[in-house]
Amino acid sequence: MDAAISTLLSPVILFFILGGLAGFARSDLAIPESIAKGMSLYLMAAIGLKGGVQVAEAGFSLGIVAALAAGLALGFILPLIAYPALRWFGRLDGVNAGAVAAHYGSVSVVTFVTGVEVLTVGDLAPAGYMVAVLALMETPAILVGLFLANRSGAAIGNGEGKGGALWREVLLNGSVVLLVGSFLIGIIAGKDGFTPIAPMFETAFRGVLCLFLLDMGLVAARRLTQSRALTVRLSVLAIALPILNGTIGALVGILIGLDVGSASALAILAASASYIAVPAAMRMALPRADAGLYLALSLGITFPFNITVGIPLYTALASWFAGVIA
Amino acid sequence: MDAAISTLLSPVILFFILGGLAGFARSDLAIPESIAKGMSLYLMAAIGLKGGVQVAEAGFSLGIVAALAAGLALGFILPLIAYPALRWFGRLDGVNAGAVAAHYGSVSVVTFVTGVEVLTVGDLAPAGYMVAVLALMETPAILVGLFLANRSGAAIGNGEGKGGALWREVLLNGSVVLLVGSFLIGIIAGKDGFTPIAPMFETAFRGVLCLFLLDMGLVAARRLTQSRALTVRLSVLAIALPILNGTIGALVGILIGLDVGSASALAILAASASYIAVPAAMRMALPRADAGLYLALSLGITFPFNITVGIPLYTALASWFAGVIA
Amino acid sequence: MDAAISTLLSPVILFFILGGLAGFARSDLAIPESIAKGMSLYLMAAIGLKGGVQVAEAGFSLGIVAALAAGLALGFILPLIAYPALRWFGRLDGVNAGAVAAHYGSVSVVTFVTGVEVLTVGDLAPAGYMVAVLALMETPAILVGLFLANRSGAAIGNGEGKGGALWREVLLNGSVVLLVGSFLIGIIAGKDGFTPIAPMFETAFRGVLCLFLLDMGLVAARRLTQSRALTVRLSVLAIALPILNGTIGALVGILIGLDVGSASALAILAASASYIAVPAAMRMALPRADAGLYLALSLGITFPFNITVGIPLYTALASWFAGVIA
Amino acid sequence: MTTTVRRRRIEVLVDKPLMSTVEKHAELAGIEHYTIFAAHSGRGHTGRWSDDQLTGALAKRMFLAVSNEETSDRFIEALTPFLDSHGLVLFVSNVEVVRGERY
Amino acid sequence: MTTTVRRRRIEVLVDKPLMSTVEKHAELAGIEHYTIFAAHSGRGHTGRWSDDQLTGALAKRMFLAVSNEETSDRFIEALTPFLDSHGLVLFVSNVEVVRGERY
Amino acid sequence: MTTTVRRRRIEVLVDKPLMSTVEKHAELAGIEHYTIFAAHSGRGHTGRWSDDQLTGALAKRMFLAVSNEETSDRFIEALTPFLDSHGLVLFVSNVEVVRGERY
Ligand SMILES: Nc1ncnc2c1ncn2[C@@H]1O[C@H](COP(=O)(O)O)[C@@H](O)[C@H]1O
Ligand SMILES: Nc1ncnc2c1ncn2[C@@H]1O[C@H](COP(=O)(O)O)[C@@H](O)[C@H]1O
Ligand SMILES: Nc1ncnc2c1ncn2[C@@H]1O[C@H](COP(=O)(O)O)[C@@H](O)[C@H]1O
Ligand code: NA
Ligand code: NA
Ligand code: NA
Repeated sequence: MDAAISTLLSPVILFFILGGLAGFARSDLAIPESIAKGMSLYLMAAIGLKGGVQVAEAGFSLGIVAALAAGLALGFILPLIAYPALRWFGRLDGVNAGAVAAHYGSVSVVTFVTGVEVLTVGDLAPAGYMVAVLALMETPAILVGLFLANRSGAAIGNGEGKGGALWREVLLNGSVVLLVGSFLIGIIAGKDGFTPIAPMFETAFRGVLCLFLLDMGLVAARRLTQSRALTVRLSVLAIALPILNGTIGALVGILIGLDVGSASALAILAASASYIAVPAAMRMALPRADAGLYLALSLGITFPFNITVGIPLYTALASWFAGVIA
Repeated sequence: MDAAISTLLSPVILFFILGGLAGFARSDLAIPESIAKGMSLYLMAAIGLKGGVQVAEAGFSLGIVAALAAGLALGFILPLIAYPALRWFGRLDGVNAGAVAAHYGSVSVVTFVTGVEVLTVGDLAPAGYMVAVLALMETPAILVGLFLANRSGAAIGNGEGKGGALWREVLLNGSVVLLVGSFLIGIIAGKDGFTPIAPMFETAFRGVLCLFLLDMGLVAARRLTQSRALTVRLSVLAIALPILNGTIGALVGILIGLDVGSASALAILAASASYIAVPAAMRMALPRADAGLYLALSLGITFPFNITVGIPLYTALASWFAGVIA
Repeated sequence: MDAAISTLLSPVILFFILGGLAGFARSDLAIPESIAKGMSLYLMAAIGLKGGVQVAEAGFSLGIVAALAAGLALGFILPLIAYPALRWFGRLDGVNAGAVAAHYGSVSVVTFVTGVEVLTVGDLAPAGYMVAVLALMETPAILVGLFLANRSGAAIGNGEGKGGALWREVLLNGSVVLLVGSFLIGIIAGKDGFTPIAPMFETAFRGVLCLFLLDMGLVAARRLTQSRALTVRLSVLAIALPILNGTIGALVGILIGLDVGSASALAILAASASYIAVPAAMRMALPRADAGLYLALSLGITFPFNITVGIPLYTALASWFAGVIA
Repeated sequence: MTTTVRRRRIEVLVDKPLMSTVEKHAELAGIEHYTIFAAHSGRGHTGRWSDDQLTGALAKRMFLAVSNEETSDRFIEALTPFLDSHGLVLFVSNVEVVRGERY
Repeated sequence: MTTTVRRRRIEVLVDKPLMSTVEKHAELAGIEHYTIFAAHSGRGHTGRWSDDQLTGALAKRMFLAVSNEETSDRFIEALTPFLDSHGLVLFVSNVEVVRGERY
Repeated sequence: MTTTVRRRRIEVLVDKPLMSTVEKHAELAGIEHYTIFAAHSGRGHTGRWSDDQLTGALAKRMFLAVSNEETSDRFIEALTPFLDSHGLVLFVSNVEVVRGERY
């Protein structure tokens, strides 16, 4: 409880809340899009590098393989849970349900980054290889979501978009490439190679995260107020799905033997919903799905929920599962 | 005198001069708009945070109330002095005189930030709560300026713009929200919460200020050369008004018992002219006023004057008043 | 050899390779243009400042004059070598040969910056005044290239563009102004003035360079794949010219008595091809020249070659010449 | 050949801080779909301007909507009082569209 | 006076991630030269949108090409099947150009 | 109904570094008011391009002015010699404006 409150009162989260309040009050506060994009790329490069350096230090372990396998499995399974909930409880058509399910099966880099910050402050720093799990979990859900949308009869873009462009979007998505690339650079460079660039990627990290979350608060509020298709039922799902997925993630993490910090990180990944890789792929493959809707759900509701309530919740669950099982 | 020269030779000011020279020579040197905007937001967040942390350290004091009240009063009174000068000496019509008066009654964040830097180097660091005074002084002059313009018969945008949008612009202006928000975050986080983000908001501060002032130099030169409505009389006022306002500010600051540093900061606020909050509000409420003109005066003349000559001048005045009164 | 491999494995170069690979694979990874431009300006300001501070420390020396004179001479002579090669071996017409020759006679700031990083790590830090040589070498080749193109009968823009705008572009080019300006500010401020802004301009430098080279890798790959006019012959020249120019530069540097580090820096300058100042000037003065072509050569081939292979090669050459002559 | 029908293309150049007025009247007049572009720079009766995101006071936007004659007339009528006070610049022209029922 | 000839101006509003479809069909139809503009924001059947570079999913582009009647008809024909599925907005109008042989 | 009059809409696609030539001739021809837009990317005879702010050499702008027939003819005439040498792309079309005396 105390931990949850101290999380809420850290500048990182307070800036997010400031952004959200400003957005709801329709203040004209706005961070230029290119700056926000730049900060987002910076955060990915930094988290990738740091994860790689940690793996270079810690060396290879069986835990890595187990975590990667678990992440991959979650990426394929979670959308299969979300889809029926979105169709029958959320009353979405097949195309939109498939598109939204893909978002919830995939992951949000910034939710992960914020979670790692919070866990590290609470002495539960997850293993460096969780960055690789993050990267691996970005794409499987896209494939499952498209499969589900197609089964429901959505001719994907008139046969267009199925081709190379879509596959490139899915597999060579910018955030995947940057995460994996920086991770590998971190492994190659190791601690010695990282030291000269550490002031940029480590010391400045939290400050940048503050400003980025300020923007995310603004964006989340805008998404929420601008969408037309948001219903109460869907809003309920945008909170229920991350709780369910986070619980599954925490449980799986503990069961495969991860430490509490890493299991919490896996829970945060499972609970988080994509807002970079998946929206771009859906726009290309399912142009008829309502982009305003899936962004309102993932960015407008799930993201703020995870940042403020979810992260401490999933951490508590992981600790509890660890206690029960031990 | 020595202090004035060492101020002029600090990299921060030299970059401003470099920008100004490049602008006048019509070099194609240009900093992307979004980068300039990003740096401006960064400076506001940083000054707000640092002010808040200082207030959290120093605790509440009666000086805060006195300074806030003085700032508020100056915000309402200064445009009432500027308006007749602009109308009769400056020969502006009522709408333009009201618009320009609002600029001189309000404040410039970057002039303040630069002033705080210079004062801090000279061991006259103003109190942290001056950031709150800065935020409070942004808006009153807008209301007074609009009142004056309206009295002169300017139908404000055909009855449009008087509504919610204008009030939102005035009260929830991005810079006010960011300054006040970061100030509050600084108070809540305190020194301990600030430490992890200090590398971003404290260590990098002066370097960013250098690059930002480089851009301001370029922008100031462009504003000055592109305006068509600038007259000698108006240019005289763009230097006389800050001197007058700065003198009033320094005197008021000393009279209400502020230390020399804080009184100098109040003088700098009074002398500075807005170039963010007020232009946006004027464009909305007084679309017939000449934006090129008010930006040429506030950004093209007053800002450079304050940065190079004004800051040391107002500091000297505040010290002198303090000596006379003590 | 070892040094060359450790250069290739430093994060700075690895990020460049990552960008190149992502670009060739047509990943949608992209750094916003304004961020890239901002980083480029930052790198120029930082290298200028640091050079100036070093000169302020080291004082004036005859080496400075010799290096400046050598740089100026190279700027005039190198395009005269490149032009016939481009015309007869490369089979370009006069206008395009002149435009490309100007690029190879001028310099690339980022190649220089990367070279200085690599040299510094290898304990061969060049003298601070090499920044002044860099600035001086930006423009002469533009004049020579235009002269060559004109001789071949290219009516420059119908008599337009010959006027003030072109001269301003050439002499007051943004990168020249920023480099020279920051260099002078560094000299004026000296070590004491630089200390407060050092966290921004020194500590963060390598980290920014990493991200900037990531973008350069993406840009280089795009230039290479989008150009239509690239031939095998021209590609050969885009590698042969920098080797030739670098060899000349290393030899000249050693002959005029520079230390190995500074001679290597002169070689790197000679070998590098401009992609900022010269393309902008050519677009203005020789609008019929193919911009896609000269950017493909300088950015798509020569830049990557220099960053990965050239820098260690020219350094080895300079060391070898120094040994032979000593 | 794909059949096309004639519709009206309305363009309005407007200061960024005044765009909400144009949008409000568009929606009142029944223009539900429109697109906005950012202008880069220009020249008007007060001289040269260019969008600096810093002050925001000089930014201009281009409002673009394609609609049928009736709706577009209603919109133009509604905007006419603001042409002078808000410094709007309004152009109308003809375009052909496929699937005319959507406009 | 400079002589001008009539050509067709084709404009297509398209989501950024779907631009490649438009470009492909332009090139197939024989439109070799075109220019693309970035839209800033707008309003459509799913409400207000504005380009945030972060998700990229809401960005829109304007494709612009001037070409002769024949080529433009071929292009419009080729795009018609995508108007609905890809949410394309397509306008055609007349322009006059100098050096008509280039278009 | 608001009365409108016919005016000419002139658009010129031009490389960023050559814009000053277009502006100079616009002002000489009597075009005092104009607006400039930034292009995002495109395709021409040398292949695909996109504006990278870094080199600046590939950036393109769209110059837009609405004016009366006489002024626009004068402007087109003045630009014709540069169409080839500067790679300008120039379109003219008809628009209707309110308050025609302003154009
Ligand atoms: N006839 C026109 N053609 C294109 N743009 C115009 C025209 N008239 C005005 N503008 C734009 O609208 C702005 C304001 O116009 P004005 O109110 O005449 O100063 C100018 O700076 C131009 O960018
Ligand atoms: N008639 C129109 N005029 C201008 N822009 C339009 C028009 N119809 C659609 N758009 C743009 O295309 C986007 C998608 O349109 P829609 O498919 O109707 O939601 C909208 O958000 C607008 O930006
Ligand atoms: N007919 C056209 N329609 C639209 N844009 C064009 C057209 N012709 C040329 N352009 C633009 O102008 C640039 C230069 O054209 P070009 O001189 O033909 O290479 C191209 O890259 C396009 O962006
Ligand atoms: Na998930
Ligand atoms: Na003031
Ligand atoms: Na060179």
